[in-house]
Amino acid sequence: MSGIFELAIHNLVSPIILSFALGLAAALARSDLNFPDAAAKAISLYLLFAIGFKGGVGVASHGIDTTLALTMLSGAALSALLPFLAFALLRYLTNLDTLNAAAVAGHYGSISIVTFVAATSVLESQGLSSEGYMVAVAAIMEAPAILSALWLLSRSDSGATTMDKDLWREILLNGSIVLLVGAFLIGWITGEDGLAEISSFIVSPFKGVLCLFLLDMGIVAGRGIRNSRGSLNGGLFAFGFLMPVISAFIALPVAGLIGLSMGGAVLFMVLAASASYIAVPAAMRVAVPEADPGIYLTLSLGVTFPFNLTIGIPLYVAMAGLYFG
Amino acid sequence: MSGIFELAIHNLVSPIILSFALGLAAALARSDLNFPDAAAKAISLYLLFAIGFKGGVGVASHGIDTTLALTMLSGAALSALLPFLAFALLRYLTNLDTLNAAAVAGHYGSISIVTFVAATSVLESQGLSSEGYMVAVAAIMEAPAILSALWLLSRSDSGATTMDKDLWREILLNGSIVLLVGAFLIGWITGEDGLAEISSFIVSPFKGVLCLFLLDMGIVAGRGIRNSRGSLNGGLFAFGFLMPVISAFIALPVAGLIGLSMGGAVLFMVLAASASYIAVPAAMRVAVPEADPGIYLTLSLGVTFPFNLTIGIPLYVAMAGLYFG
Amino acid sequence: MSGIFELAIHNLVSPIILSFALGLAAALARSDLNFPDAAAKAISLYLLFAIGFKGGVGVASHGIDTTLALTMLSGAALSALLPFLAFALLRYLTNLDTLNAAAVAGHYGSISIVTFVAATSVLESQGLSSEGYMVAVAAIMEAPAILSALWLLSRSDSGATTMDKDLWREILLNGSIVLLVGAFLIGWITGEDGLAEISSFIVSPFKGVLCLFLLDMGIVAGRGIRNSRGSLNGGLFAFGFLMPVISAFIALPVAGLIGLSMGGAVLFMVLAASASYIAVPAAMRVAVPEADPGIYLTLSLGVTFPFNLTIGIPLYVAMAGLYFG
Amino acid sequence: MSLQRTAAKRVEITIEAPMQKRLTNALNEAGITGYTLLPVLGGNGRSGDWSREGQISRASGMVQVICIIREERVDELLDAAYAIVERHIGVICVTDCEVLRAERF
Amino acid sequence: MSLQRTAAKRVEITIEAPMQKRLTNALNEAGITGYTLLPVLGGNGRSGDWSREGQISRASGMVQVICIIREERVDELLDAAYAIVERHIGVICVTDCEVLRAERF
Amino acid sequence: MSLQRTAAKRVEITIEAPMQKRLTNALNEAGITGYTLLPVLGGNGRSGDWSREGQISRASGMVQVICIIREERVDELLDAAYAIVERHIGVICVTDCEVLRAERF
Ligand SMILES: Nc1ncnc2c1ncn2[C@@H]1O[C@H](COP(=O)(O)O)[C@@H](O)[C@H]1O
Ligand SMILES: Nc1ncnc2c1ncn2[C@@H]1O[C@H](COP(=O)(O)O)[C@@H](O)[C@H]1O
Ligand SMILES: Nc1ncnc2c1ncn2[C@@H]1O[C@H](COP(=O)(O)O)[C@@H](O)[C@H]1O
Ligand code: NA
Ligand code: NA
Ligand code: NA
Repeated sequence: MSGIFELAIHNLVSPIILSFALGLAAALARSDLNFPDAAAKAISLYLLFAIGFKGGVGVASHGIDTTLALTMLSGAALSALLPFLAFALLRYLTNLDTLNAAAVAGHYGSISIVTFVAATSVLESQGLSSEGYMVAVAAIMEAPAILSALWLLSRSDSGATTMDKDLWREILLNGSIVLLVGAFLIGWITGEDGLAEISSFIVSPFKGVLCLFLLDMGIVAGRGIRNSRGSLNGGLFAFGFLMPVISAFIALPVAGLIGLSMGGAVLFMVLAASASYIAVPAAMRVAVPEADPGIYLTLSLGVTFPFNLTIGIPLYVAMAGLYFG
Repeated sequence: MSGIFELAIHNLVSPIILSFALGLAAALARSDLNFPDAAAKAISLYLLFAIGFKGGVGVASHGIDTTLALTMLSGAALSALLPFLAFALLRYLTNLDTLNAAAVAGHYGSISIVTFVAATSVLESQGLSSEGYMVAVAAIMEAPAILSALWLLSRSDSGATTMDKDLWREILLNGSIVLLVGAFLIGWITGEDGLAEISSFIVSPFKGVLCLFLLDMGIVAGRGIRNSRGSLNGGLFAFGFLMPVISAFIALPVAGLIGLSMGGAVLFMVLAASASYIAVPAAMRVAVPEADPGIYLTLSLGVTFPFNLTIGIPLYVAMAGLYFG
Repeated sequence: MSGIFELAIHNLVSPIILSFALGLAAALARSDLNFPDAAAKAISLYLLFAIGFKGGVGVASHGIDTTLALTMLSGAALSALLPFLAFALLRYLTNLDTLNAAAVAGHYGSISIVTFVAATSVLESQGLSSEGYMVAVAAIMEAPAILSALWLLSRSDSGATTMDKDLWREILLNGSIVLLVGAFLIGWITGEDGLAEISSFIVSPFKGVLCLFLLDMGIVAGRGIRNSRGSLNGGLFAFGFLMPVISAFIALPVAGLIGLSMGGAVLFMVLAASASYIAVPAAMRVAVPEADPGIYLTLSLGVTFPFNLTIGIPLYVAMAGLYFG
Repeated sequence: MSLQRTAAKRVEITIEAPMQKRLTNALNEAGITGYTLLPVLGGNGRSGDWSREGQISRASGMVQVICIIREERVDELLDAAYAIVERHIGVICVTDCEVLRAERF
Repeated sequence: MSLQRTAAKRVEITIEAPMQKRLTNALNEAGITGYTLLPVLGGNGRSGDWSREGQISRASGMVQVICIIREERVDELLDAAYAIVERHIGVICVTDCEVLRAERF
Repeated sequence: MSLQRTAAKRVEITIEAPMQKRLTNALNEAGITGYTLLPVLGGNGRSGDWSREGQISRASGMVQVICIIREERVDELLDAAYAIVERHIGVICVTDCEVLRAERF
């Protein structure tokens, strides 16, 4: 067990986490430190491109193993099913109305790519390898949760929106997914040769860029927390910590059954455990404008994201260690 | 001949071209993937600085050979004369009015620095070296074509604008030229020592940055194509493919006569073959607002640019190979 | 003595200085070359993060020596006292009214982090090492000068603003200070291990990024000079050159007494000699809107900054050389 | 001689960014094809305050759609816009104005 | 049936960026909680011209605060705003307008 | 006591970015030295739609020039502006407004 704490501590004093903490602290202290939105967006494009590309190269060099299709399927299924669990848990733990509960639930089925990226960094520093196609699994897990949330909403009597064609396009062709999948394909096609050409752009400076990005995420999360004082209560906080752990706990045996490596299993757990703060909120604003972003954004970005970053990831590594060990 | 195809294929599966294709596909599929304009501009500043600097270092280390002045002169002459050829070809192939034909013609005399940059990448991967001062030649070829276009316009009866002082300044001191030439001079002055200081910024990550830039170019080109459906017809498409090949065909013997190396000749051909989509459109908006950007921008950015990137450059390498071989 | 000139020349032909000169020339020639403000801000965040982090790592590896507290104290004292000297000098050399003189004086007590960064680059290329905590000294020297300026203002009869709570927060928690100090702490905590993880982001490309930043600074300075023709007279120019030299001259023996290394002494002199163009102008806009930014910004950014960059730094190195030699 | 000015209306719609495309589509369908989009830095309203810096997500952020239109078409425009904006946060504000080149509107 | 429109005022305050927070705080204190911030690229006035590009410093740059408000509260707003803007450069401009959903203002 | 407000005009000119300098120069020459530039994200008009994202080129993109001016000088302003805008795409819109500190305009 002491391994968990050691790993957690080691994880906590990495530049990545500390950068997030710095951003958080700056925002809570109401410093005017901030990133221009164009810079934040540019960095996120870089991260998506790099992580997608490296995933594709991974597949190119290690080949597609038989578990690929299974992982994809299970990922999609988890993304679609976890919202139901989240919804039930929210109804039990909190007094959210159907509308807000469904909106929050959608976030927890979907994924956070930055948490995924941070987890790959931790795996690397642990010397654990993972399947390159986990990136593609991440991409496939973004959308199904949104459908489940909309289904939950349609059952409530509050006249929630039915899906329109535009919303479909926005969900399936949203920039993050397209870039992630596209870069994955480019990495797959060009393989190690392609990587060699651009690795001093997408590999060497990667962690440093991630630090700056997490600094910005910290600022954003801190402002969210500051602005939403009052909209989160104890029950919601409990949900924000419990739900990821439960999701990871469910994902672990699935990963084991599919036959993922230990590294792959950790990433799969992280995908299950992380909550969306990009694709799903955008869809929810359109589909359920009545739901309060102060709840779902703060919960996923201000509570679950930092939890996963600091405690969650080392915990999932430890859980996988026990399972695989 | 099979060399061309091999090179073309090899060229096509490079991360650079695939990134462009990804952007194009995303835009055509109406994904919301896009780059903040500040990021796109920052990347283009980086590319101009890097390519200019490296060109200057090239001159510093290999010295100015006697062909420099000749290449400059021939470049300027080509830039000034190609618009007349383009204008004639347009009148023959299409039903454009004088105004639009002159505006388009101006674009094809001028140059595309990104095509130039992509060509230097291809040369590098082929192990072909080239004269460092080709960057300066690129700079000198930007403006003369604009004058020719304005002259063509002044002959039409449509009351086109005469040059005013502001337009002159804008053309000659436009940011791209100033940065390219300035960085060239800095590279020249500081030489290999200067390069050593900053090469891990302007050399190592260069290709990766280029990928992201071409991704954005693909998005822009794709949107242009989508928006301009209808304004381009078969004749215009034919022009967009033919004109660069003809220009390259003319530039090749010129390069040979001047005494450029094979690599230099390829770059010279690429400059002749590429069409402007930054400096010239800006000048045309001011001087001939009646001309339709939907035609000239789409043609240069949506047709000729991708053509050069994918088929053109390998073709010009092959042509130069036959000539020099 | 010839060493100064050699160093000055060597300094002048570095890519960093030449980039600044290029920006300056472009702006003076009224080229439209410019950086998107988001890009300029992003670069400055990068520089602050990198310089802070490296400073912290320096402290982690060499330990806190006994001079740390002394340097901090002396830095704060210098920052607080130099404005009085500047004020007196301005009253003697120029005909500025109290309001503007106090505003200008505040700038010269505070510091310019970019000048500091440029000086570290020069030290590096000279093989001179310096104390890592000089970064923290830089941070501590930002604010005291503002208080002195406000005190000077409060004594004038012009109804200057008293400090309000918001202004306090803005000064002490302004983004630059928070990021610099935060990154310093992160570097300190994570030490050489942390640096190893992200050095290909914050160390290798650093100088190249600095070139682009100084290019932009050159543009900004050039525009400032162009726009403010008329508001600066001979006396002000003289002040802009004299004040930094005097400050450095005062700082040198202080550094010697404290026991700083020669490199540290140079940085201390540079801090004393440099003038703020970020934190102080912002505070002055709020506290003394009647003072003219055309004077204080142009003086600090258009006169003293280039002076320090080109002549000042080599001069201070030479002065320190004589003192320590 | 002074230029001919014609009375018109200036409609300013402040709307969430994810709804912008839907709004302009609705305007296009209603035959209203002239408008200008302005970026919005931040704001405050019944649903709290926000600022563009500090948005990780497309979900937040607003834009302004400015539409200059002949008086007799304002109701059409407002109907089309209102159908989109109805359930969403944001503000619609109509001002009298005069335009040159009236044939364009 | 056309939508109900109600007369209101649109107040547009162009103000230096470092003063923005103070202005919106003053508005909030005066009970005025609806406004929108627009970025400003540049401008020209008695204190010369400036542009966002070419600003190294938070010290310069301006923003626009747009506040749509019921007619009877305009004076309150102007008083609150004027106290902040008084010593500073910038412009305050008030326009008649009409709003939908008047209960919001 | 409420602040003194004076009637004025607010002229909003939406114009292509490459023409901005020419427009403001023309305004300066006509003695009109107060204006504010706003960025424009995108728009739609007779010449089709465009958006700032997806512009590789300075050739496209628009800005808004907002000029608050005394009523008696509006015609001067419009004449100066119209000479520049005439052959170009874009829109000019004039609104009645009131200003504080009227001596500035
Ligand atoms: N009275 C107002 N004047 C100007 N803008 C407003 C006003 N009320 C709301 N807004 C804008 O509309 C957004 C949403 O407002 P609300 O629907 O009240 O939450 C705010 O963030 C502001 O940008
Ligand atoms: N007449 C005006 N119309 C529109 N904006 C103005 C006007 N006068 C000043 N401004 C804006 O207010 C800023 C400061 O003006 P001033 O206080 O005159 O220096 C300018 O940079 C413009 O952005
Ligand atoms: N009716 C309108 N209302 C607001 N902006 C307009 C209108 N018509 C045109 N514009 C703006 O002016 C630009 C050029 O319009 P046009 O000259 O019609 O092509 C458009 O892209 C819009 O930004
Ligand atoms: Na999840
Ligand atoms: Na050409
Ligand atoms: Na100083």
